[in-house]
Amino acid sequence: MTYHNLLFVLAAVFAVWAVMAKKLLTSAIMLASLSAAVSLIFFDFGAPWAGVFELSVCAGLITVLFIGAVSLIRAEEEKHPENRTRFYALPLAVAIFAIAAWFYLPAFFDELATGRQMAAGGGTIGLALWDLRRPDMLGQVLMLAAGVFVIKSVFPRRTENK
Amino acid sequence: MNIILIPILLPLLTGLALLLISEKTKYLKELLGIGAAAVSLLAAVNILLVHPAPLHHHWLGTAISFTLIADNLSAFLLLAVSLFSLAISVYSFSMPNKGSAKWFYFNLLMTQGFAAGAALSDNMVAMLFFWEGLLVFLYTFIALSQNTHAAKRTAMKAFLINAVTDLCLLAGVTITGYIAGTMSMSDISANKLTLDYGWSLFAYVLLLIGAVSKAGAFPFHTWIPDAATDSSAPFMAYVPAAIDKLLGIYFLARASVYLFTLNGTMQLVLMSLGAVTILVAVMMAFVQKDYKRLLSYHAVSQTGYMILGIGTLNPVGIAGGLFHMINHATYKSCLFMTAGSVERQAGTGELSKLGGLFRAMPVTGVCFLIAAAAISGIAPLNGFFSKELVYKGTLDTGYTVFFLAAELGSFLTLASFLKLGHSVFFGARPEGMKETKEAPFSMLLPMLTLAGICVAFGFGARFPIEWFIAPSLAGMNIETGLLWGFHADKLYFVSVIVILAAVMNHLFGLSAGGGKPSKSSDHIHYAPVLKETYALAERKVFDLYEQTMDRVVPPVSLALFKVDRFFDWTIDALPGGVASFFGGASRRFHNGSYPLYMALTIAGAAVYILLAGGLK
Amino acid sequence: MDKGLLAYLLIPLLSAVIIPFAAKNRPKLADILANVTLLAGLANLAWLALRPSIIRGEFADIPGDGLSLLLVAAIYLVAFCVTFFSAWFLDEHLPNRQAYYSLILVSVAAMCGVVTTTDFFTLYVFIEVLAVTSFALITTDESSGGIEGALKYFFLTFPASALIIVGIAVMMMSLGGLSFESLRIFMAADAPAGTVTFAAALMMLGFLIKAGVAPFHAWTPDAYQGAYAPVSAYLAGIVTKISGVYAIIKLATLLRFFDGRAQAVSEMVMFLGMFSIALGALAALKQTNFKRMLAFSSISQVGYIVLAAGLGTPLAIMGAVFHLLNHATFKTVLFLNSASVEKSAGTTDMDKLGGLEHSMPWTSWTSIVALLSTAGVPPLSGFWSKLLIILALWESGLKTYAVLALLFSIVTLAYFMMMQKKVFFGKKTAAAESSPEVSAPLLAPVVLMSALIVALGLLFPYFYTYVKMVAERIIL
Amino acid sequence: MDLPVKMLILAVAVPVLGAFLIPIAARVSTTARNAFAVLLGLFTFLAAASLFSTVLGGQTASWGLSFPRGFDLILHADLLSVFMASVSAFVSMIILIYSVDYISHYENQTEYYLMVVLFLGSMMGLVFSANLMWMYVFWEMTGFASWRLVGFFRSDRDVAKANKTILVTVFGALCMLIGIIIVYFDYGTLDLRMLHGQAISYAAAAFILVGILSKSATLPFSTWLPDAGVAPSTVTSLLHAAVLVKIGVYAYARIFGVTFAAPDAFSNAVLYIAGASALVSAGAALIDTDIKRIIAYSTISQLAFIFLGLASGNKTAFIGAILYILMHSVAKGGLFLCAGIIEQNAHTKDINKMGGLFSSMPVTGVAFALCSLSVMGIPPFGGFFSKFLVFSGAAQNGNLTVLLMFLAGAVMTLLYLVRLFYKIFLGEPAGHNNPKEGSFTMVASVMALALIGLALGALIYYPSAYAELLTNSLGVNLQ
Amino acid sequence: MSTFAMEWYLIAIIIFTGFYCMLASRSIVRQLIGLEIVSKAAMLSVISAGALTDNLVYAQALIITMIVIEVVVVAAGLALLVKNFRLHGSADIWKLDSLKG
Repeated sequence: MTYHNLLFVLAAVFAVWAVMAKKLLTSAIMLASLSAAVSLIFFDFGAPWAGVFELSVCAGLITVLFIGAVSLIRAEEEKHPENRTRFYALPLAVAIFAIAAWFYLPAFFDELATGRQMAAGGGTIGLALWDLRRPDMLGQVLMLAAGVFVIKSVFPRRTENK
Repeated sequence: MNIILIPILLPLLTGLALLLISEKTKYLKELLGIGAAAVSLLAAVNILLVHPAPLHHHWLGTAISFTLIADNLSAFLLLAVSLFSLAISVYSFSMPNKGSAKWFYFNLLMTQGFAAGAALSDNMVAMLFFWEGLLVFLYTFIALSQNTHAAKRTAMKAFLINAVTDLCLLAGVTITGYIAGTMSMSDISANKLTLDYGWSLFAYVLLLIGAVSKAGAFPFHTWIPDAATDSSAPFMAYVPAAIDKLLGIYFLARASVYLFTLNGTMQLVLMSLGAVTILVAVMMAFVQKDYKRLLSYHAVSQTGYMILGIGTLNPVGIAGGLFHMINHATYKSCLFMTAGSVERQAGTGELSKLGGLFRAMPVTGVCFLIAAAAISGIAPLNGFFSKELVYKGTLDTGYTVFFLAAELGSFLTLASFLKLGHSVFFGARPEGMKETKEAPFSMLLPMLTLAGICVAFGFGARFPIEWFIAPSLAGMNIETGLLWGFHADKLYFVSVIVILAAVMNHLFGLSAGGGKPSKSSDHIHYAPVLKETYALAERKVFDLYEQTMDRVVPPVSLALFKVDRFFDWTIDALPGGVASFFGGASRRFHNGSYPLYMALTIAGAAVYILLAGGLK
Repeated sequence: MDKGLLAYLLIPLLSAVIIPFAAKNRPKLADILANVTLLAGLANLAWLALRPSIIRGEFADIPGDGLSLLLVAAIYLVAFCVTFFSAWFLDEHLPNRQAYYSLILVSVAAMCGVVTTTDFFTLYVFIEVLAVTSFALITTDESSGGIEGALKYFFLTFPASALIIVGIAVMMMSLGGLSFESLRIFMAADAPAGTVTFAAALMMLGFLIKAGVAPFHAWTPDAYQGAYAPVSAYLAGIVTKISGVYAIIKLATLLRFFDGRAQAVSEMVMFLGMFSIALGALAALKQTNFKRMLAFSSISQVGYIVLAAGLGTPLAIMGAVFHLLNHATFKTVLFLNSASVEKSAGTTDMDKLGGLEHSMPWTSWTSIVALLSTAGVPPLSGFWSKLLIILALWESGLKTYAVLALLFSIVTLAYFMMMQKKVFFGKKTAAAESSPEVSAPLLAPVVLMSALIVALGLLFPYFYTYVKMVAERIIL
Repeated sequence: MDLPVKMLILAVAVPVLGAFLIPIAARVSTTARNAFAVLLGLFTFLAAASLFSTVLGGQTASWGLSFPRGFDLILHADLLSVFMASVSAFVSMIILIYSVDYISHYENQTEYYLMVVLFLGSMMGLVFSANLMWMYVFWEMTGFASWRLVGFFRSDRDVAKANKTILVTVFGALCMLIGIIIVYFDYGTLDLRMLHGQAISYAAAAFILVGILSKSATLPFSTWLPDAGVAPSTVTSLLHAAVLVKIGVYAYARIFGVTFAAPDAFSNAVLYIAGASALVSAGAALIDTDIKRIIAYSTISQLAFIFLGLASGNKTAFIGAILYILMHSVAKGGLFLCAGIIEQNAHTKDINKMGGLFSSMPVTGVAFALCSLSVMGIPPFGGFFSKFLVFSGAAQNGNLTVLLMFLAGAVMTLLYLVRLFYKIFLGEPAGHNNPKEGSFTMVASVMALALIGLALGALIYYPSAYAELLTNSLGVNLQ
Repeated sequence: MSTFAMEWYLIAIIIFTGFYCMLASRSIVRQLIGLEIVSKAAMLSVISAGALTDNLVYAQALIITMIVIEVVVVAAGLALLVKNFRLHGSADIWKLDSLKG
């Protein structure tokens, strides 16, 4: 079990914790921890740009959004807490899945790995984004515009009603 | 234009022309009708004498042509048809109870034209065309003769019975035409069919049904007595008494003699049919209390003799059958005419209300006496000779039982006419009929003519046989000498016995019935067993038509209707139900539950990956 | 990415960004801007299409594979119909009017991106954009149904994104690239294709979920029923078709289903297609809500396209593309009709409607044209596309599928007849008396689309030539 | 393009396209619309009839429009199609004339005229199509028009029946499409002229037969026809008598009579199906009490006779069937139109509530009687000859069971028609106030049909010679 | 077993956890968290595949785009959540069953 794999296990543990946490706030924080673990994995893979983005955006921005939303609904959530039996079953389910999958998933993934096509590698992230994935940049722009309009649409400025 | 067309086209065209004439014109319609009938009769005589060339015309496609041939049999038949048409036309001139004069003459002329066509057609399809065409006019004739619902109902009954049997005839014709390879009767007679195998037997039986039904034999006769009550005397004198008998027996003879070679079994069938018809109808006739109704049962009964005669399959019997056909038409028309006269003059046809009219209506009375004697087979009138031939033919076959049945029929015929004659023309005249006068001349003339023919064909029985019947049966090598004149024979003896028995019976009946002639049949009517049987017959239990309509048609059609509903269910309710089931199941499934949907999606995805992802 | 078509993507985006600023205080300006933008695009397309050679039926100089152009035209057409309809339909005081048009324009841009892209990841990106705009569009009128539909749409289609990403990861690994071309070349070669097929199967699964193919259809009726009325038409008519069905067709052609390289996937897709046809049709039979019934109908029709795509022969692809186009026309008409009914009668509950043809003849007749086309009644366009699909199935020996697909047309007809009986075709009722025909501008797009249905049917040889050209180019 | 080809195209195009101009004419005035519709009918009839000169001269006229994959639209006028087109167009024209008065009492008249003319046009297209696919296309178009027309009165029940009508017939049509597809893949073409004389597989024949049976309302798909009697009488007349149910018969004649050599076992199966249909529907006609349903059942029963003629496999029967189509169209059209007059004036369709109507509506009564006689097959009406030839052919086929079934069917035909006539026109009046005779054009239309039935009997040589020429020159596999 | 297989095995477990969360949870927030978990796992698969084929730069380019998408998606989801909460006063997705049939 290498450090590398340990990070993956950590991520899995955070994921399970995020699901099982009693309070939504804990869940949100565990999700942030998961993001942090993922960004550590990125760094470990030698993908610093992805790691930085992950850390700042996912562990940061998204967590803030989550906490904001959670605080909005917390009162109601505490009034009607969820039946948690299903979540207590999660470790058991994960264990069963893990054991069942152990027998053929790794073998299957090995088979996948043997069919790989090595790439040339190299280049910088900027060039990769700009030269190879230029349409994606357009997509990002569209996505951001869409995000703005979604928020505008869902939370319209009400003047007449007031 | 071929003269052969005149007896067909002239009445038809005149009939159609009549429809255009206003109902208000006096005598024009009648005169037109009589004129057309007279010209047709002349043409018929001409045809009989010269035998004009056959007429061929393209008709139903190229395979079936319209062919008219005047051979001996058909020319003879045509003559008879034309004669009776003329007689009835003249008779009806002043007959009031015939419905609208325009429609009466229209029906009469159309019937005449179609009957003439049926007689002359050589092609079976053409014959069928004319034959079935008569149906329409049969219906209108009855339906328009009286303005009552009963008339309509009887018209429907007559129409349906004849239409159904005509359909049988149609099927028979198609099969005959198919197995013979031709529709031409003259071609088939050159190479007659046998009853060896199923199809030809089937075909003959179908033809037989068509023919005997037209002739009005048992069990297809039941509309005739009804029509006697619900329609006019001229109609009865014309259609059931004359035209239908002529055509029916004509075609029976055609089929049995010219188209098919019959075998012993079929002989037995025909003779049995004849004997049963004779007895059943005459038993009914005997107890009737209405002038026309009594006559109508006799019209049925006499058919039995003809069928019996033809059923013997020997030349004597067949000749007798044909002779009886023409004789019967003569005297039965005459009798119905007397009935019409009496009805017109006395105002009723009920026997119990009539009596002693001979003095008031001597000519009618004489005609009645002659015709009644003829029908009863009293020598030397025509009925006697034809019946003798039938008897002789029957005896020749060796089936004495049919002979006895026929003689019994003769006995009852005479007995019933004694009753009828006594009731109407003799005895005491009722109070209301003191003023009754003789019928007008236009009615007497045809009666007298027909009575005259009865006498003439009696004394001169050789002439009709020599002129008409023997040539018609030319192929059969009849020893014509046997066919006419008086021969010393035990049959005379038998007939005398029958006459005596009938007179005795009448006298006994009179005394039993309290001296009232109209009740002179009561001792038989109310005899044990017979009483119940008659009661049943009164309730129409033996009426094939009524029984079928009441007992067979409703359940069968209801069953078929249920089948129809079943199929309706299979194409309507069943698919609807199945669709509803699935639709309802789907509605219950799509219950809006998010976890269900999520589980479905994830489970579906898992199954998909396992099956399609190569994840072995 | 096809640069010739980039303008169709960028101009709506630009317009979408401008609208909130320009129309800040003049809500009507948003209508005008959106419509003008789309109309300009349509005019440009018309100008392209009206060249003599195109009119003669020679499509040699059509750029790219021809499919992108065709679908761009369809996108613009449907979007224009919807915006034009919306301009008169929207409530005067709808607070998010500007955002509504911006979202539509963004989604038009995203759809143009989807149909013009040549790379799986880019495809994914645009599909996500499309999904995000759809969530917001559904809730435009802030009704409870809209929110519910949007949330179900959001969460039930999300697994698709993850699966597509995993598929992309596997494909990147086993193919060394993510462009369509590389997959096409790989599949045409004779190399063992196991891992690539796995990747494609995952992506295909994602697209199947996005397309609402049974058993992943559960979100479809809820989203369409809950959605704001014109948005239903937009979603059913084009959005989900582009985000899911188009991708399925594209993937099917790239995987060369017709030569059996990816048989397990092909068979699975065909089975799911058939399953959708059956499930959608049967479920629609007992619906009482007009829009929900149309949603199930949409599932059923998507089934036809997916069935054909799963078969993947050139003829089947022609049928699928043609049916996709037809589906866009007739489903738009029907959903816009339902919107008209909703506006006029105030409800889409069919049990409360009846005899509307007396007061709304245009709506009634256009719905008849559209439903007949859906049910495949000749000579309307739906008939020809279904016929091509069934011929393709039969040609490949899949006679059971062909017969079943054909016979489910009768179920289609049955539920539409039920709808006609309940909504339009009948005696004048109180509901009909109180619901007058909607105004002419609301009818115009519906009538235009109906005319197109008839025209596509009657000009079948012309479109056949085009679609054949498309099939040849994208398969070979 | 020479004249016959032009007429051929016009015979199809004018009604199909003209139908859609009727709403525009309706904007001008009601009279203009009615006149326009009648003119369309008249023109169609004349155009179709003008082709007689071509086909009788041994020529055919063809016109094609290329469609991909061999689905070319081919219009082809030969003896059979011209005959069928003329008969349908003629009866439709009469119906349009009759409609001018009849329909003027109701709403939705414009749609009515549109649909009737569209129906007529589709029928023209159907009979002139020499390509199975286009036959199917026009087939469905007629189904659509009939759907609107059956639901004309718009009550829930009407619309339910209309839906039943279209669903049953479209189901059949889809089955037929499967059959067509089988043929397409067997021979690579759907051009009937090229398929002439080929053998057809059982599967294809069976599937096509399902379509035919459903359209011509034969067991087990028969009951939509009586249910469709909720439509206006003109429509039932148009649908039932003249055109719609004849589509199936025509398709049978076209596909199995003059194109493919149908297998014997297949023809035998058709005979039994038709026999059962004749009996079952005749039985139902004796039970039902709704005048239009009875006539509809009668139609089902009579169609079975046409199938008997077509499937018997010999020329006599085939000629008979062709004549039967003609005679039945005229007579049954007349019956339905009479029923329309009665229904409209007596305000009921229940025959138990009629009775004794003859005195107040004599002309209708006479026309009804004459048409009934023609249907029964009583001479001198044309129906006699067709029935005779059909029976004759059945006898040649040598199948006694079938012959007996049809004999029973013919007997029941007599029974239910006589019952119907008796109950309506004679019988005891049952609580009605002697309804008036119909308007002049309506009565004239029915009388015209009745007299045409009579004239066809008198001039039987011409139609029968035509049918024989048709059979001899086109028939396949007929003895 | 290679590292790669191990990585992907764990990724599968994380995905399983995420889906389990979406299946079991009533709260829309947890739904979103499950969704986030799944997409994290998907990102890990991309980077792992990139690393395996020596294509990390390309993979990073994809991941950056994916992160942008993720943010917007989560923002949209939360917006819907808030709107739903304002409308119904609850964040329970299981209660949303008014659209059915």
